[in-house]
Amino acid sequence: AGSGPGNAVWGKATAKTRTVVDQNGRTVKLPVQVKRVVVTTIWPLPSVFYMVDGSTKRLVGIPPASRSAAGPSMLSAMAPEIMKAETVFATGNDVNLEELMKLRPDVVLFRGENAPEQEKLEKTGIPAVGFRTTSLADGNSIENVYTWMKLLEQVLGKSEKQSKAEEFKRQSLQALNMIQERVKTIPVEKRTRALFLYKDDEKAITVAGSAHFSHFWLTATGAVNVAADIKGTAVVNMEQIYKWDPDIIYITNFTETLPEDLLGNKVNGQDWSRVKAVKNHKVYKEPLGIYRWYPPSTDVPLMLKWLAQKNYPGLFNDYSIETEIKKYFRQFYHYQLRDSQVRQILNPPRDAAKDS
Amino acid sequence: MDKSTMDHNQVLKVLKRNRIRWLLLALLPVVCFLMSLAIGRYYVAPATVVRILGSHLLPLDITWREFDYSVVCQVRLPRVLLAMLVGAALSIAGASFQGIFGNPLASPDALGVSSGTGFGAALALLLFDRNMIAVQLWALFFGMVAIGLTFLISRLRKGQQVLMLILSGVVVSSFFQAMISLIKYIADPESKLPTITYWLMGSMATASYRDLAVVAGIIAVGAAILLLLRWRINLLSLSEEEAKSMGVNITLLRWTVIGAATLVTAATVSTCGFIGWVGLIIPHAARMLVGSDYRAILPASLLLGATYMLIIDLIARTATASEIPLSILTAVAGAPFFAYLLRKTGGGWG
Amino acid sequence: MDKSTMDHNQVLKVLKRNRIRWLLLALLPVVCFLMSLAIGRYYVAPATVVRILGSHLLPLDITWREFDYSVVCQVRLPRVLLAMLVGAALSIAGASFQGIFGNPLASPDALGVSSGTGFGAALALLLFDRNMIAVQLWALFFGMVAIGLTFLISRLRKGQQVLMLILSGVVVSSFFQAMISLIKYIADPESKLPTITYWLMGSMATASYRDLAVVAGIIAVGAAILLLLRWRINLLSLSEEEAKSMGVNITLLRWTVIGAATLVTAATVSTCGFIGWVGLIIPHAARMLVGSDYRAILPASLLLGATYMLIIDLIARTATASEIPLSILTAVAGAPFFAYLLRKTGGGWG
Amino acid sequence: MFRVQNGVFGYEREDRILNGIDFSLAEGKILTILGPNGAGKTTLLKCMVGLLKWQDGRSLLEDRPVPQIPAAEFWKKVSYVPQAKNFAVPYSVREMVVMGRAPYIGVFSVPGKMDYEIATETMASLGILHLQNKQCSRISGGELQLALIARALVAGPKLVILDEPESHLDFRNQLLVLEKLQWVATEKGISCVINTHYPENAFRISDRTLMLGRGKRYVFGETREVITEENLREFFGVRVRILPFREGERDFNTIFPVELANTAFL
Amino acid sequence: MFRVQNGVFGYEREDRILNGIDFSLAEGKILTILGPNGAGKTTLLKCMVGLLKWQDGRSLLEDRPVPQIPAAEFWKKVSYVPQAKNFAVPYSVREMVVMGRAPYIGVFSVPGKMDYEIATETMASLGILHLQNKQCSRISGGELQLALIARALVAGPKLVILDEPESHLDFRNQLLVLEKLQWVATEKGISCVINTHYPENAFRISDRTLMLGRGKRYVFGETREVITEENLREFFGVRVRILPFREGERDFNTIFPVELANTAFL
Ligand SMILES: Nc1ncnc2c1ncn2[C@@H]1O[C@H](COP(=O)(O)OP(=O)(O)OP(=O)(O)O)[C@@H](O)[C@H]1O
Ligand SMILES: Nc1ncnc2c1ncn2[C@@H]1O[C@H](COP(=O)(O)OP(=O)(O)OP(=O)(O)O)[C@@H](O)[C@H]1O
Ligand SMILES: [Mg+2]
Ligand SMILES: [Mg+2]
Repeated sequence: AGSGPGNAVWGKATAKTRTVVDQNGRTVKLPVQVKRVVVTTIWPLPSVFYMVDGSTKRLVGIPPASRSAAGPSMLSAMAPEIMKAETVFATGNDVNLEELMKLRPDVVLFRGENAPEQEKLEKTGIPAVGFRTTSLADGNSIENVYTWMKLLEQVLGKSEKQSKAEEFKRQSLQALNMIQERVKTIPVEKRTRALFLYKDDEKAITVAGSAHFSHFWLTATGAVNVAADIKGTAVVNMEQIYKWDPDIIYITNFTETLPEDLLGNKVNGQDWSRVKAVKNHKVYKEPLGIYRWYPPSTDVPLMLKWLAQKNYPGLFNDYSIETEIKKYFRQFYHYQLRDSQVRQILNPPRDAAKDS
Repeated sequence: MDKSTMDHNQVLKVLKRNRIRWLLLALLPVVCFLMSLAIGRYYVAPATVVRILGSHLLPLDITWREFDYSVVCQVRLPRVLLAMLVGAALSIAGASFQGIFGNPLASPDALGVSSGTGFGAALALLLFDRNMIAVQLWALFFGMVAIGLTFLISRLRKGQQVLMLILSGVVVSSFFQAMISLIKYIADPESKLPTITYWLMGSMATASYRDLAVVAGIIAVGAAILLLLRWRINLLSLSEEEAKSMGVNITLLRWTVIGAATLVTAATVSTCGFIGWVGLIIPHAARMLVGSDYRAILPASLLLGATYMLIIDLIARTATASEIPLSILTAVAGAPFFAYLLRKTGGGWG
Repeated sequence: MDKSTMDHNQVLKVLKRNRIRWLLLALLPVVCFLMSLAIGRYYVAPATVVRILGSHLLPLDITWREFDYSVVCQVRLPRVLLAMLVGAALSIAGASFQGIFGNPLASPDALGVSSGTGFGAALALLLFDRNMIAVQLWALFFGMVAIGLTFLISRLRKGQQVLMLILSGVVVSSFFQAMISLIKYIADPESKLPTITYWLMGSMATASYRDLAVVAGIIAVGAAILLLLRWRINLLSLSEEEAKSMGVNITLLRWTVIGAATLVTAATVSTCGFIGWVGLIIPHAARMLVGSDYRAILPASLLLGATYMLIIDLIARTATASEIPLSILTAVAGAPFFAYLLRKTGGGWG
Repeated sequence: MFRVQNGVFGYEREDRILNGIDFSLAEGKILTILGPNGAGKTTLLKCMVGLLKWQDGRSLLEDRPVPQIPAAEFWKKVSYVPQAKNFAVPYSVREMVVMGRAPYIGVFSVPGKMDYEIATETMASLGILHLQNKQCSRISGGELQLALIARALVAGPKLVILDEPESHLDFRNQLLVLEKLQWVATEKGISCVINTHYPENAFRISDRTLMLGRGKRYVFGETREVITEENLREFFGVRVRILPFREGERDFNTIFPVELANTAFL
Repeated sequence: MFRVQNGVFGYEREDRILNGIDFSLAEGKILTILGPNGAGKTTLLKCMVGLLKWQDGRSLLEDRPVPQIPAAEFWKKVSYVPQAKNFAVPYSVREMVVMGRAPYIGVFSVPGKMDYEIATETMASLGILHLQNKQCSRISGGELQLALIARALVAGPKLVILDEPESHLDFRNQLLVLEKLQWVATEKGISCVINTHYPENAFRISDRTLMLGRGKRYVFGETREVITEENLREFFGVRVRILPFREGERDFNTIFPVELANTAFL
């Protein structure tokens, strides 16, 4: 019998432990040294892990969807080892316990809302820390990423000095305040009316309404979410789009649709040509940085600045988003982006939503 | 003497009541159709709707806004037509299946057609991007493969033909359902999976004239065949020997009905995914309304199904800002009506 | 004289063949059970498995690693036991439903039990967090509500009882299915929806001793009642009048069977979601193996169902590194076997 | 031991088929019910045993009103053989016959060795033992009729009620069944009620006869007094000849329908 | 017009029920098939019309082998009435009877006015017109039998084949059916084949009789020559008396089974 995790002969495991409280309010005992971490079902977490730890070497297992998201993003460029992390133990929302145990993790990070998974992990005796998603901060991405970072820092045993969470929060709030300051004088009827197109294909137009990340993004940057009546994401019909008639449309990275599809009216059965945003050529694709920018990611301040510029080009012409991106990546990820990489971030390809 | 005159009067009364019933049944879809065109999330004044529709026949001045025209003609009209077609198709297919199997649990999926078609669509969605024509063709193709498999399995052994068919159908149907699960399992959960899931769930939201063009022909042919065979289906409720001794080629007849019903089912599933309840329940409702003669059940199912689907889809697209999935509405809206019929007639199977 | 001795020899031969068949049927699950404990993605030497199991009976030296113990005792054992229980339960419930309805399409969901139970679970998952006991209780409760509704609707009118029951079941079942769709529709797609979807899909992966404790008792009671009634179920295949004239209280008997089968179905669905195919197909397989007497069909379904589910779950957790959803495996693994049986016996319904 | 008092029944309220039926049957006696098609013979049998509910009046078994007797007890004493049907039931003849033992077998129990022995005996006495392993769906109409009679007898009833027991039977089997019924009645004291279309058979074995006509009329009495050329003509609309003859030591009556009496009858 | 040559059939290969059956039937003649239960009467009828396939030998209709005649044509000329069953079919008697017109109605067509008129006429001539709106599941056994016969006649066949047409019928209806058959045969030149358990009926109407026994034996010939006390005793194992008598101008034979002949028969 070796001495690795789980290898100890029964009853002889004497290693010292420490505790953290996870986002489900559970107190979890962890080994003092955490060397092998597995993320099971929470897709953005590996990129946050990179932010916190400066590398993903300690990540021995991640969900397949996290890996396919990493491919076209900057994460794979900054941390090539992420592409080698084990993914076979998980599919969708399911985990093969024995396969997970073969990875001998010191700690498992799972999606807190997934109660059956929690039960399952507890059986194995591996410490499992729950991270909550939308139920955590009401779509406030700043708060969301901040609490994730705080908890991850505890799990990884980071000291106060090594912590980046506070600096992240400070910069995010700074960006937010700057934007709020400038837009607050705009009367409601003059505000840009925006629509987040979550997905779009021939079968369904899916928009993101309130109680989803879109709402935070749009209100934070002074725009009006035309789909605020809708909770979460939902499919709507063309009639409803006509009724909203938005000034600007954002397309997320969860769909392969690009602005030119709408501008060129290329989707069968959907006539976009009469919609104001299309007429004015104001249709944009979400950038893709360390992770997709629509859900909470550690790129939050960048997303805010980018959105503000698109919503009110005249109000926010005092900074260049390209420069901001380079600066931010240097500061937080210690990575020097090439110009071509910046272009790639701002113009993600169609396949970014595809399996890599 | 006394008895026979009473009978005569009675017959007349029944005939009259029947005529009114059929008139109502036939008017319902027409009224609902017109109503549907005038209702939607985007308000177009009914008068404008009439003018827009009329402009195709008469040279009218264009007094409506840009959106008005595309809402009525591009968004609503194809969708409403598709809903009617699909409702009619699934109901008549269901009624035919119940007839030839003599089983109240038989539905358009009885022989694996829907799941085969669904599998084809899911596979095409996985393999190709954004090519809906390919999806429809693959879906139709695998619908046919499924029925072919059922046929082959049911022929593995001579015996009780109907039973062999039902059991083969169950197997083929579950097999393709498993295959669908497999595709969902290997599809990328962020991009492909939601599309496949949504597609299979059943929706008319993106109905276009192209969709209509593909299915209308197929459904018309299939439904026409079934309607023409309406009396022959009655003969299948006799014992096999009796039917044979009336010169009926049972096997041929049964497979003609199955073929037509399959065509019709596959066409609808390939256009708008699985739509449950309609094909199983509307035929029962029709039976309770018009009796157990398939000469009446088939047209009644057709009319009732078209109306039902129309109403459901109307609710789906207007009740809230977002589309309500059809699967939520189908049963909820129809269950009380069905329970009422059940109470009034007791099921109507003999 | 000649004829009767031949008969006698024949009878002996049949009896002998029968005994071997039953022995095989009974040994199968036992063998598969032991095998299942020793196989998994995480390698534990068979000798170690035996020692770990033995340590509960004898005071053995602890020579195995921490993970070995939790793999065998915490991960595999409850899961394997649950799989057997669930397979047995669904199969015997399915066989009973087929018996009392005399319909080869009847399945444990015939009366809306599964969808009611599923709805309860989905609702509980939506309302409460992380309280799996509540989920199970709500699921069971709504399973009972569903059967109660079916009962009430079927009583709306006197008539052909079986038909009324089947139709009521169809309605209640679709109603709760629609309600499940509704819950999925309003569930938060990022946090709740995946959990609900995953839960309903059916899996044994979360099996724990607590789950076992809840369901084992319920299933044992239900299955015992069904087994005891095995001969009475035969009587239900006679016409209603004939059965009555044998002193059978048809209504009571039917509802006892339905009650027991409901209990058993609801218990399994409340623990591991919808698991299709088993309850519909295994009874047919049993029928083809042992004939149409329910005295044989019920125990055969039980044994066959337990074995089948065990093997399926074994494949699900070992074939690839990730769990394969049960819904993918059930049909794929069983279909060829079923087709083979169909070919050999022709269905076996009379 | 069995009697019907003022029995009234109709499938539809307005249209009564049976009206004021009154008769009684002593232990070990045989009652034959005669009547044209659609007169209500089958209906009468079903009302007698409670499968249909009398709208007025009642049946009494051993002086107790039938509805008050618990089903399990009642069906131990009374067996009912419906008109033979086409059988979809996939059971062997033996299993079918043993089902007749149901009233004696506990709800949670299965037929035991004794039940099978009784079944075997009964099948042997009706000469259908060689069919015991055949499927009910694969025997001839007559064979099925015999199996049903065996099923009725295995419960050891006090009263057997049979709907057209000789239909589909050949000469030999008809005789066999009639003789068996007579033996059952005289030797075992079991009362029998049978429906039949053959007055000859009534003559042969029955003590009492109830002749049912369309339009709610009926006569009940000694067989010899009920079955007359007169009555047959009136109830059936057929001119018949009753020809008595002697064979060996026994007297027989053969009844021969000659021709339709008056075509305006219907 | 119809003949069977060397017909051989058994449900299981080894165990033949019919062996070397040979007979023929002329236009407008009636053939009766007699025999004990399980002898194979029903089987013979089914083989004749091709519902079961002869293992050897063949049937000829108007000198053409039956399998070579297209089904649609064959069933216009031949009608088959199976042994009466319990009907689950929820159709009215009128609809049931009109189904008999199926061979004349195009596959994509429904019965027209003429078809209903023929059905009405036929029902009237069998005296069941008053039942036309009743559900088949709600009429008595005898009424159903008449409806089935009506269904067979509406197709205007050249040959009608009936399995026990008089079972479940009362005196009057038996006479009616037999007379109708005789009328159909003599007036319309339609040949008839009937299975029956009543040799009396054979005497009354049939020209030829085929008596089928267990163990592959059979006799075929003039009715008068086949139905003898001797043959009945041998084939049925029952001692019968044939009593001739005269009534008005007509001669009748009544047949009376006296007792079982030898119990070792089975
Ligand atoms: N379930 C039913 N519902 C309505 N009417 C019925 C039902 N069953 C029978 N009848 C009618 O009641 C009358 C009596 O039927 P019943 O079966 O008792 O006649 P029966 O005397 O037994 O005739 P048979 O000698 O032909 O068997 C018939 O006219 C028949 O049409
Ligand atoms: N489908 C079948 N499979 C196997 N054997 C059968 C089948 N049908 C009938 N038999 C057997 O064949 C024999 C002849 O049956 P058939 O029905 O022809 O007799 P039948 O002369 O019509 O008798 P009945 O007078 O009782 O109607 C019987 O012994 C019967 O058990
Ligand atoms: Mg009767
Ligand atoms: Mg026969």
